[in-house]
Amino acid sequence: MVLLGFLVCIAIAIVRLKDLFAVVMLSGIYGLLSASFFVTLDAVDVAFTEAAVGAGIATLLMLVTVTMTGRYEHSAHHNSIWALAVVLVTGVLLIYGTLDMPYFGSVDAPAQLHVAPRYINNSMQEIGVPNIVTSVLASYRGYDTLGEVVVIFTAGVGVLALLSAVHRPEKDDGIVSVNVSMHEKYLILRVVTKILIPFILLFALYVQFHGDYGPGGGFQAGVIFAAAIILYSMLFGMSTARRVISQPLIQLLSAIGVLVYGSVGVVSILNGGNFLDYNLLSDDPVAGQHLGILLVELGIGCTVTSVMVIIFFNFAGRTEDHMRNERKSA
Amino acid sequence: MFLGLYNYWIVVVLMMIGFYIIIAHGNLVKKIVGLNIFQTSVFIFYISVSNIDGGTAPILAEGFNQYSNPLPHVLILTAIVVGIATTALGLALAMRIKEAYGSIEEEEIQQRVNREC
Amino acid sequence: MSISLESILQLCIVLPLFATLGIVVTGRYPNLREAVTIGTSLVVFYFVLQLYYGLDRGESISVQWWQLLPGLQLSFTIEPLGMIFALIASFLWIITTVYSIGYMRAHNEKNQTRFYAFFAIAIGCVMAIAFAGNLFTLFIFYEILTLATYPLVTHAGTEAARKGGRIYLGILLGTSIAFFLLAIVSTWFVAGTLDFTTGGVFGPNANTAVVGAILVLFIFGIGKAAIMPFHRWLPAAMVAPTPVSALLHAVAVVKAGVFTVLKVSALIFGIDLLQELPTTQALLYLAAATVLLSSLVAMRQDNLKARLAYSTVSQLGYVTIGALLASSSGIIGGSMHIAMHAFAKITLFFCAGAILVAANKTQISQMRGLGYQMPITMAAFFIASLSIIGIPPGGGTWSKWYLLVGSMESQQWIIMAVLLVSSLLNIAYLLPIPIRAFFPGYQTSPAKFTIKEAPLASLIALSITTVGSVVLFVYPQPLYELASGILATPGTIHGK
Amino acid sequence: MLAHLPILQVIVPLLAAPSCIILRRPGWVWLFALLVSGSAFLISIALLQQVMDSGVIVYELGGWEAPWGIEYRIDKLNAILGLIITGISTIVLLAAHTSIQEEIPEDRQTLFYVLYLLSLAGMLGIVTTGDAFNVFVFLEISSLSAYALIALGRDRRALWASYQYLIMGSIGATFILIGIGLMYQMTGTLNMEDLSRRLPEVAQTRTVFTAFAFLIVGICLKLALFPLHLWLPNAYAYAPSIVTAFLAATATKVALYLLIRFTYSVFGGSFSFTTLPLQTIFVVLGLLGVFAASITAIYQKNVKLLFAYSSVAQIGYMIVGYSINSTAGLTATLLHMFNHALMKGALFLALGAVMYRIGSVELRDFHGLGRQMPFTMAAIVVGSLSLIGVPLTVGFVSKWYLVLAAIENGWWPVAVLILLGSLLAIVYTWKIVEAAYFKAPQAGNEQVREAPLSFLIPVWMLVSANIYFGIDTRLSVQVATAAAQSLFGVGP
Repeated sequence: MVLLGFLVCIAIAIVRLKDLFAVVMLSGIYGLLSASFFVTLDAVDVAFTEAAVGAGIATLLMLVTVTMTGRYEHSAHHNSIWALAVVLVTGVLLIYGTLDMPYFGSVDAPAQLHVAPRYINNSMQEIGVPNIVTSVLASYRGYDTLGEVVVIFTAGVGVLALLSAVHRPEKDDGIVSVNVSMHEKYLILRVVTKILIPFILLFALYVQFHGDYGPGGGFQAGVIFAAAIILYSMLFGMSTARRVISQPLIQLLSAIGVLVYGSVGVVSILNGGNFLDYNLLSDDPVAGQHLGILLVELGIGCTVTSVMVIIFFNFAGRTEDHMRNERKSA
Repeated sequence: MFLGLYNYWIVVVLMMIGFYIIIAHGNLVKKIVGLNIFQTSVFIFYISVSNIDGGTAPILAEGFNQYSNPLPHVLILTAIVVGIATTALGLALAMRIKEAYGSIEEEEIQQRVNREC
Repeated sequence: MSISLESILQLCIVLPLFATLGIVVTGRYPNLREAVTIGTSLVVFYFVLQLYYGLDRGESISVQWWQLLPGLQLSFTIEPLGMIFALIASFLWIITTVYSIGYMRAHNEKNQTRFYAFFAIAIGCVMAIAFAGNLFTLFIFYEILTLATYPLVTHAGTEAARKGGRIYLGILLGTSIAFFLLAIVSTWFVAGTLDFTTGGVFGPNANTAVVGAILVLFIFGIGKAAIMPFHRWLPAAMVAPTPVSALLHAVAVVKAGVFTVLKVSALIFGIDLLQELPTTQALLYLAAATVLLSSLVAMRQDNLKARLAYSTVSQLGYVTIGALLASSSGIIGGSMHIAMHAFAKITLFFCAGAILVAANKTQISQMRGLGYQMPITMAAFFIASLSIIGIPPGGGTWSKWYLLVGSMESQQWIIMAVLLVSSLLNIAYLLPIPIRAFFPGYQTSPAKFTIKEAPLASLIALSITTVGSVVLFVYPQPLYELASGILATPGTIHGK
Repeated sequence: MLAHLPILQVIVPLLAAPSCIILRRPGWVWLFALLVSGSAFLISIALLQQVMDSGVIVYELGGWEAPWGIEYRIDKLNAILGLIITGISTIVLLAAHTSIQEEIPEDRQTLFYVLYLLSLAGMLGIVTTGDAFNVFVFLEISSLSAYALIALGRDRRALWASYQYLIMGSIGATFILIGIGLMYQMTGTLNMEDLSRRLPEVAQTRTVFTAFAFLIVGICLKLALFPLHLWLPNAYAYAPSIVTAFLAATATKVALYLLIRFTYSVFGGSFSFTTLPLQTIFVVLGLLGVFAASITAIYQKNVKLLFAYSSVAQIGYMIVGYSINSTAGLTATLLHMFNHALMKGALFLALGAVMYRIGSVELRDFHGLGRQMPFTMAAIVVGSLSLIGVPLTVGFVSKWYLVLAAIENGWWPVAVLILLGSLLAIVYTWKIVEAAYFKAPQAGNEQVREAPLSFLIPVWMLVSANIYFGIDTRLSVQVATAAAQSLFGVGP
C-alpha cells in the first residue's frame, strides 16, 4: 500500500520535472521501489531482475544518453488535451475491467487453480529443482526463454548497427571528459568499486549456479557480470576496458550464448525427442533436466553479459565521439 | 470491494501516468522513461495476479504448502528483458537523432523533417 | 486444309498474339515486319471465313479454356452477332494494314514496331470479344483491349497525347471497373451464370427493380459504347495516328462497346425481360439524347477528325437504341448498323488521313476546292457520307430502315422522330465537306489545282472500303440473315 | 525429421542469425541467409502440404503437453502465412546483396543480415505458435529487428521514422501484454486452444471485455489500421529498399493474422462480433482507410511514400473483407493478403532497382525511365495494374471476391465504394507511368542503364507470380477458402 503510494508520487514527479537527470534518477528509484514491492508479493526472482535492470542498467543507459543529448527538456507538452483524453478513456476502460476481477490475493482465482498447481505440485518429481520459477522458466516454458535470449541478442545487434562508430580514434582526451562527467555523478561508486569488483564477480558466479535453489539464474547473473565490467571500464576509461575485452570477442560471445541454448534443443531433437526436451539429454530424465537447465542458464548468462557490455560500450563510445566533435566545433 | 481491488486501481493509475508521459511529452528520452513506467506498472499488475494470501515465494521448502503462482513471475522475467531491450534500442535511436538533427524535441525534429519533404 | 473448326476458332484469337512476337522480332526490317502483319491478317480473315461457312452449315462451334475462377470459365463460342463483328474486324484489319503502311511511311512516324505490335494484340482481343462464350470472358478481353490500345492512342508521346490518353484510360477503365465489373458480379450473384443464353439468364421471376439497376450499370459501364456522359474518351482518342482512329475508333473499340451492349441486351437480359424493365425507357431516351446532342456538337467542329469522332458517338447511339428497343428488328437493325457504319466510317477516316498526308490539312475550313486536288478521296468521302446518312447507294440505308421499323413496332414515336432528325443533321455536318471540296463556290479556276493524291496503298484501301459499303447496299442478304439469326440461335452453348 | 518441421521452420532462421556473426564476411553471410530462408520456404511448402492433407499439426515444445508447456499449432491459416513470409523473404534476399552494397556501409552489412533473419524468425514464430504469451515474445523479436532495420536507411528521416515506429509498436505490444494478462487472470491459461475452451464460461465478465478491447487496439496499432497508421508511411519510405520490400509484403499481414486468430480462434467469432460493434467499426475504418490513404497517395512526390500509403489503403480492403464476417469475406481477405504480398513485393523491389541506379525514388527522377530501364518499369506497370485490379492479375481475383462477398452480404454501397477505391489506384499509379513514359529524363539522369540481373530476376519472379496466380487461381483460392471455412468451423 505504502509502496504503491510512493510509486504514484514518483511517477507524478517524473511527469512534472523538466530536469532529465532528475527524471532518470527518479525512474531508477521507481524501478527499485517496484522491485521491493515485488518482494512483498513473494516474487523474489522478478524483484532481483527488476532491481538489476530497472534500477541498474536502464538508469545507467539513460544517464549516458542524457549526458549526450542534453540535460533539460524544454518543450511544454503539446497536444496534452488529446493525450489526457486518450489516457482517461483507456484508464476508465481498465478500471471498468477490474470490476469483475477476482479479488487481490484470493486463493480461488482461476489463475491459481488451472495451470499453476501442476508446476507447484509436480515440478519436484518432473524436474527436481526447488526453485519453481527456474524450472518453469528453463523447462516448461523454456521456449519463451529462448525467445527472451534472442530478444536481448536482437537488441545488442540493433545497438551495434545503430551506434558502432565506423572508425574510433584511440585518443583518450574524449574519454577523460566522459569519465569526469561520470565521476561527478557516481562519486561514492568510484571509491567503493575498486574493492567491490572481485566480490561482484564472485557473487555473479554464485547467482549463476545457485539459480536452481534460490532466486537468481542466468539473466540476473549476466546483468551482474556486466555491471562489474561496466564499473571497471568507468574507472579505468573506456579504451583500457576495450583493450581488455575486444569488441569482436564480445560479439562472438553474445552469439555463442544463443547458439548454446539452441543447440541444447537441437541435441534433444537428435536424441529423438522434441525441441528442448531435456529428458533425453541423459538416461535419467531428472538428471537430463538438470543438465539442460544448467546449459541453458549458461547460455543466457553468456549472452546477457556480452550484450549488456556491447550496449554500454557503444553508448559510451558514441557519447565520447559526440563530445569530441562538439569540442572540435567549439 | 475496495480492499479487494484497490491495488489494481493504483496499478491502473500508474500505467496511465506512464502512458500519458509517452504520448504527451515531446522529449524523446522522457518518452522512453514513460514507456519504462508504463511497462513496469504492467509487470506490477501481473505480479499482483500471481499473489496469493498466506503464500510464500515459489521456492519449494519444508513447511510451506501455499506458494504464490510462479507462472506470472516467469512471464514477467521475460517481459523485463524485452523492456530493457526496447529501452536500449530506443535510447540508441534517440542518440542518433540527436546527432542527425541536433535536438531530441519532437516538434523541432518534426519541423526539420517537414522542411525536407 | 483440314483443321477442326474448334482449333481454327482458337487460332483466330491466338494468331494475332503470335504475330506480335513476330513483329517484335522482325522489328528491325520494316518490310519483313509488315509482311508478317499482312500475312497474319489474311490468314485470320481466311479462318474467320471458314468459321462463317461452318456456322452457315449450322455447326455449333465452341471451345472451353481453363477455369479462371471457380465456375467462371474462359470459353468461346460462335454465334451470328459475334460472326458479323469478327468478319468486319478481320476484313478491315487487312485493309487498314495496307493503308497504315502507306500512311506511317509517308508520315514517317516513330516506333512503328510498337505500333504494329500493339495493333495485333488489339485485334486478338477483338476476336476474343467477338467469340466470347460468356460475359466473364468478354469482360477480361474488353479490359485488355483498353490497355492494349492505350499505347496506340498515346503513340505520339507528346503532351497532347498524354492528356488524351489520360482521358481515354480514365473513362474506359474507370467505367468498366466501377460499373461494368459491378454489374457482372451482381449478375453472377443474381442469376448464378454469365453464359450468353438466348432469352436471357435471369429467368421469369427475376426482381425487375434489381435487374433494372443492373441494366443501368451495364449501359454506363460499357464506356466503349460512348453513351453520354461517358463519350469524351472518343474525341480524346483522336490524338492517335489516323489508322488507329480508323480501325480502332471507327471499328474495333467502339464496335466492341456497342457489340457488348447488343449481346448483353439480347443474350443476358433477353428482349422480353428488357421490355418489362423500368429503366429501359429512360436509357432509351438517354441514347436518343446522345444521338442528337453529339450530332449537334459535330456540326460545330472544324477539325475533321473531331467531327467524325462526334458523328461516331451519335452513330453508336443508334446501335444502343436498336438494342434497347428490345424488338427483333431493333436488334437486327442495330447489328446491321455495326457493319454499315464500320465500312462507311473507316472510309471517312481513311480520307481524313489521306488529306492529312497529301495536303497536310486537318481543318474543314481549309478544304474548299480540295476535290480538284484529290478527286478519288473526296468522291469516296461523298459516298461514305451517304452511307452514314442512310440514303442510297449507301449500306446505311438498310440498317436505318430496320431501326425505324423497330421503333415503330414498339411504338417509340419519339425515338423514331429522333432517328429521322439526326439523319437530317448527318446531312448537315457531312455533305458540305465534299460539296465544298468540289464546288468551292467563289471563283477559283480548277487549273490552280494539280492532282496530288495520297500514297497508293492508302488510296487502294479507301477505295476498297467505299466499294464495300456500296456492296452492302446492293447485296445485304447474307448480313441480314446473320443478323436475324441472333435471336433465333438454338440455346447457345453453356460455359460448363 | 518430418515430425519436427513446425519447429524447424522457426529455429532454422532463429539460430542462423547468431551464426552469421561467426561467419562475418558479408558475401558469405548473404549466401548463408539466402540458403536459410530458402530452406524455410521449402519447409513451409511441406507444411502446407501436410496441413491440407491431414489437418492440424500440433508440436509440443520441450515435450510438455499444453497448456503447461508451449505448443506449436499449425492449421491452414498459419500455413498460408508461413508460405507468404518465407517465399517473399527468399525472393527479396536474392536481390539483397546488390542493393545492400549500394545502400548500407560495409561494416553494417553482416548485422543487416542478422537482423533480417531475426525479423523473419520472429514473424514465423508469431504465426506458428499456439501460445498467447509466446506470441508477445516473438512479436518483440520481429519488431525490435524491424526498428533497427528501418533505422539503417540512408536518409536521416529513417531514424525519426524508426523511433516513431518504436514508440507506437511498443505501446501496441504493451496493450497486447495487458490483454493477455487479463485473459490469463480470468482463465488461468495462456494456451490459445485452452483459452478458446475456457473463455466462454467467463465471456460475460467486464474483465474479458476489457482484455478483448486491449488486444484489438494493440493489434490494430501493429496493423497500421487507419487512423493508427501514422507510423507506417515514413517507416516504409525511408527504410533500405530491401527492408521495405520485405516488411511491406509481410509485416502487416502478420498483424492481420493475429487479428483473425484472436477474434475467430481464441474468442470465437460469435463473441467477437457481438460484444463490440466490430463489424461497423471495421467496415467504416476500413473504407475510410481506403479513401483517405489513396487520396493522400495521389499527392505524394516520393514514389516509395506513394506506395506506402497505397499499402495502408490495401490494408483497408483486407479489413473490409474481414468485417463482413462471412466465409466469403474472410476468403477475400486471405486472398488479398496473399495477392497484396505479391504486388507490393514486386513493386518495392522494383523501386529498389530504381534506387540502385538513380539513388532516389522521387517522382521527377522517374522521367524517361520507360526507355532507360524498360524491364524495371514494365514490372512497375504490371504491379500497378495488379494494384488497380485489372483482369489476369492477382489484384482482379481479390477484388472479385471482395465485391462478391460484399454483395452476398447485401452491402451494395460497400461494393460500390470498394470499386471506386480502385479508381483512385488508377490515378496514383498512372502518375508514375506517365512520368516514366512521357517525360524526358532529368538533367544528369540521361545515362541511366537497366538494373542488373540480380535485381531483374527476383523482380520478375514476383511479377510473373502476379500474373500466374491471376490466371491460374486454383491453388490460392482453394487454400484461402479452406482456411476461411476451417475458421468458421464449416466444410472440411
